[in-house]
Amino acid sequence: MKKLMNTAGGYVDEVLAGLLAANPGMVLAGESGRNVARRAGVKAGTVGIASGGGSGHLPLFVGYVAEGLLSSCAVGNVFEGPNLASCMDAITAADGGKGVLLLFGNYGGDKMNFAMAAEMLAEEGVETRTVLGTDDIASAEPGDKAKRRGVAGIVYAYKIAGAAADAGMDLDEVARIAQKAVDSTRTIGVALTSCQLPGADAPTFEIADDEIEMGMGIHGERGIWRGKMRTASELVAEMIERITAELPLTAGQKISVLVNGLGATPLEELFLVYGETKKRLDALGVEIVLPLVGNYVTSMEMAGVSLSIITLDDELEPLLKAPAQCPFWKV
Amino acid sequence: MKKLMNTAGGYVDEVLAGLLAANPGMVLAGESGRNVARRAGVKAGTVGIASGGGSGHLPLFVGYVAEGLLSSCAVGNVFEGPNLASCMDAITAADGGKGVLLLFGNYGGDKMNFAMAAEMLAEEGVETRTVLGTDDIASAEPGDKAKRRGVAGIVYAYKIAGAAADAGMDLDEVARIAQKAVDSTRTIGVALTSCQLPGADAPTFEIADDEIEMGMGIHGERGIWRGKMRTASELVAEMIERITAELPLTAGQKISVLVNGLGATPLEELFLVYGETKKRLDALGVEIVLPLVGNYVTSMEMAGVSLSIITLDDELEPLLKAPAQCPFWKV
Amino acid sequence: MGFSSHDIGAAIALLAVKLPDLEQDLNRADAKLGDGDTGTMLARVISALASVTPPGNDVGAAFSAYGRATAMATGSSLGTLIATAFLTAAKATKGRESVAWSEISPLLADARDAMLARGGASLGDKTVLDGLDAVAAATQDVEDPEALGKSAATAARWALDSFRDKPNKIGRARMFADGSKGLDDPGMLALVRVIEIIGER
Amino acid sequence: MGFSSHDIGAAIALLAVKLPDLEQDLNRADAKLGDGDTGTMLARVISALASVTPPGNDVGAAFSAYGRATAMATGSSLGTLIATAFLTAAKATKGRESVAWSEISPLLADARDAMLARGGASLGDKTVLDGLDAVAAATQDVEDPEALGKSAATAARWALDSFRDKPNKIGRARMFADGSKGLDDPGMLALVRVIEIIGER
Ligand SMILES: Nc1ncnc2c1ncn2[C@@H]1O[C@H](COP(=O)(O)OP(=O)(O)O)[C@@H](O)[C@H]1O
Ligand SMILES: Nc1ncnc2c1ncn2[C@@H]1O[C@H](COP(=O)(O)OP(=O)(O)O)[C@@H](O)[C@H]1O
Ligand SMILES: [Mg+2]
Ligand SMILES: [Mg+2]
Ligand SMILES: [Mg+2]
Ligand SMILES: [Mg+2]
Repeated sequence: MKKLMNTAGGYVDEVLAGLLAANPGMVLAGESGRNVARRAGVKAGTVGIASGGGSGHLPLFVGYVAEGLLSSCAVGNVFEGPNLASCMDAITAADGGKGVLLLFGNYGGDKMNFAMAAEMLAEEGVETRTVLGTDDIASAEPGDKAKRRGVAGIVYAYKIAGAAADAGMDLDEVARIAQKAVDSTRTIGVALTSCQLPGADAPTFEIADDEIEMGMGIHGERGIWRGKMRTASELVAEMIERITAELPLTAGQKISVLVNGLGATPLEELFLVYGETKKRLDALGVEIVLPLVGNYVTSMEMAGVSLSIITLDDELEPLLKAPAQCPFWKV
Repeated sequence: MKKLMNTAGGYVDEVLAGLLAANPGMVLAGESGRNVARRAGVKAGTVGIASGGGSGHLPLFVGYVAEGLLSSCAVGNVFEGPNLASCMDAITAADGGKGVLLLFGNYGGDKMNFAMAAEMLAEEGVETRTVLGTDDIASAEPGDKAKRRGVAGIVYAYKIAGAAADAGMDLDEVARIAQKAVDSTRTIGVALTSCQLPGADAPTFEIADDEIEMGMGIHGERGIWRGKMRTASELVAEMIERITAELPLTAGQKISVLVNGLGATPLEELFLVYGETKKRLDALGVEIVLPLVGNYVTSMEMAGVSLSIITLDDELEPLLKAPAQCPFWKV
Repeated sequence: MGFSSHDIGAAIALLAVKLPDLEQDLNRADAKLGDGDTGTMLARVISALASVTPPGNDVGAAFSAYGRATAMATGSSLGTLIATAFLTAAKATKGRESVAWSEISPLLADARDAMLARGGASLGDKTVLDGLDAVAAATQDVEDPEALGKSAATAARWALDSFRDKPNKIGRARMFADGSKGLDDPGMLALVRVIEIIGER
Repeated sequence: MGFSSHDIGAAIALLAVKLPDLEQDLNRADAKLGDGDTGTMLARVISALASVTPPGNDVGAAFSAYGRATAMATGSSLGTLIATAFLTAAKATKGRESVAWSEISPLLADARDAMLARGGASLGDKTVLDGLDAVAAATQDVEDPEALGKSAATAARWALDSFRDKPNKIGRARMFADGSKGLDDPGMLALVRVIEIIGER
């Protein structure tokens, strides 16, 4: 696979430099060189939200540092958790004295580094709560949510928690709402092609020209089944069936839906998939609020799509609809 | 190549249905089923802007039907010009009595169909002017601009002409400004991989795993040279050199730059390319206004990047910066 | 002796059966010079034409219906030119139930001129119109349908061969005129195939 | 008889030379179970360690410097655990210029416990820590460095072999526990290779 890059070693820092150069609302904060914060800082008297994660998923994670979304974000190497220093920088940058919600995906390295950083900063009086993205239904049984991976659905938690924080809610309340957003969200993805780490000499996995993998993770972690390519209609039917098996949707229920491209999928196909999705959701009688179609959480050059659904109530809906000003998602 | 689709015959209409379902600001207008207009219609007393083109380039063309940009857009089959009926619908939908600017890429089928439509509607008193996108410097010599293809740079003309129209300027003025925007813009692209028409049994062109093609068109039309992959730094150097050879940039000149993904290129790589681009432009002493990095004009699943530069003066700059509310580009 | 709207319908039905086999060949020819869609576009146009039922026996009305169907099916360069050709022929044959075989040549010449005007090409630019020009010339005053088919096929093939090493001067292939030397123009190639298929009857 | 901070530096220098050869192998093992980056990550960590100059002769200070360098180089699961191990060893060896070979076993056991606490895994989950546990047991009371290397290598290899057909219960591979049977855990595999390389001296 060809990559527009210079050296594998410089990849992440060069990407970050370009991102910052193009987006004046974001700045590096701290000493690690791997934490991005809002230029405007944390609004006085509000809870901060720090996230973080490996590189290779843009706009996730760092792209969502913006008003109404994240306060700061620690940036790891490609598909690796953010290091300790960057997590400390992220928490520090998000701390406006009202505490910091740590909101990131359920992966080992990420958890360890944020936990260490939070422990160290607790000694300095910084209060934190942690909420993990665990929306990938393909990654463990419903009874085993603590094992589930966090994937595209985390952007709903960002948006909703971000609005709660900006509205001045306190740390426990922001954490409760973030957890509620996570608990209301389910995602499943289907991969069509692989991706490759900068510097690696082969793709992360092999997949035949006519094969797809249902349930694959955003780093190429194994999914539920691998088989022949199917029509968009068949794929959407299966994905919605799997999601609604554990997130029952009754007529009148308000939901939002995210049709997310994994990186290399043409926007045409994402809209086609959205059309199929909407047809099936309409048949269930649910009401779709603020549908999202585009590349929100990617795996570099992986082709494929994920479908996320979040159920909304009177508490979550206004928070989802609250304004946000991110270069990749404006509400 | 695997595509998330159902049947080749239904591809364009299903994509369009999904796009419309996700974007309530856009509606079908006319009888052709292939013209999209702003739901709000043409603002009274203003010039309309109609565009059109083949499918497979989203967000171009139809994605830019929005306040501050296009009034309407005729939608052709994949990589084919829009048909006569859709061109007539587009012009009709954009006509608020003050005339319509036809602003589209310099391709044979597109030109013929818009010309026929304009001739037929002229009989009904609809006044039109035509401005063609011709920004691709790889497609003909500088002296032969009438032969040049229109590629990513057309979005600058959309934005600038759209602002002029919304500001109430008359048809001749909007056309003059659109032409000035086109004349001030240059683009060159480099393709890393091919794309494939829905239903075709092979990619549009073959390209080796370690090869790239400089100057390739957005339908896979041949470029300037084909050779081994190079570093992002080398590629950007060549692209800027070729652009500045005919768009001289002196210190203090205000410009905007678009680093455009061709469809399958990760956002990471686009930001990395932007970083390289900015370094080189900073060295020239120019001032970058409103840089754009993302997928603005694509070729389905083609991987690669194009670089567009527009020089700005006191007339164009405020028009570029004027507000616009498109799902894919908010200013 | 001549052709009726029924004959046109039969020729189209035949093309609808045979053209899908050529689709990928024509795409490949266009991929070398343009955007690789000539075959897919033509197959779609022909299948749209095959589902047209011309109103009554008026040859002109049939051509007009085919022209409109073509214009609905595509906005590509070649497709739009084909629509132009149909609509031009429609005017010349309006109200007639039969058209003499010998009229084909002037009809083609008319269509050629209308297409030159619409597309802005010149003869010699290495397009489908150079093929058509050769066919119009070769079929002049030929009254026997079989001989007509043969002359048309020979002329179209001759044009293809004799233009192969010239540069394309218009259409997508214009961009690298010299690079187009040695390659078949997809429009000319399509014309050869279409004439061959119709002639097979 | 024991090792100094100079010995640690020499082992790291050796790894820095040898590990790049293993990078893609380790990636491939991780690609089957996780995200395919174990080798790339380790190679980066080792190359970062190789450019560390430990301050003075304090073994504890050296471990501390290596721990910080590892933590700077990565935030991956395995990398973070390695950093934890270095920092744990740093505490136990602070202020000492030489550490007896026989202390390696308790140092490893300490590191193992710190990593279990940090990562939330249990012994038996089929991770690098099961390998380490076996190595700590096999090296107990061994005082000869050569014998130490041999026992460590044998134990790490034994752990890899005996866990191969068990399911992974933590880390990315947990997701499809049964699917992981028959596959080498990349962390355990890395441990085997690292011990083999160091033992070669
Ligand atoms: N302006 C023109 N005048 C005459 N023939 C043309 C013109 N443009 C294209 N053609 C013909 O059409 C063919 C290409 O057809 P097609 O691939 O369907 O069009 P497109 O370039 O729109 O993809 C060319 O090979 C050429 O013969
Ligand atoms: N929580 C954990 N406790 C112990 N070892 C772990 C844990 N998570 C991962 N590992 C070890 O790390 C290895 C994976 O390392 P690596 O690929 O670098 O991490 P990542 O999963 O972050 O990509 C696994 O094979 C396993 O041996
Ligand atoms: Mg990893
Ligand atoms: Mg075409
Ligand atoms: Mg073509
Ligand atoms: Mg890994």
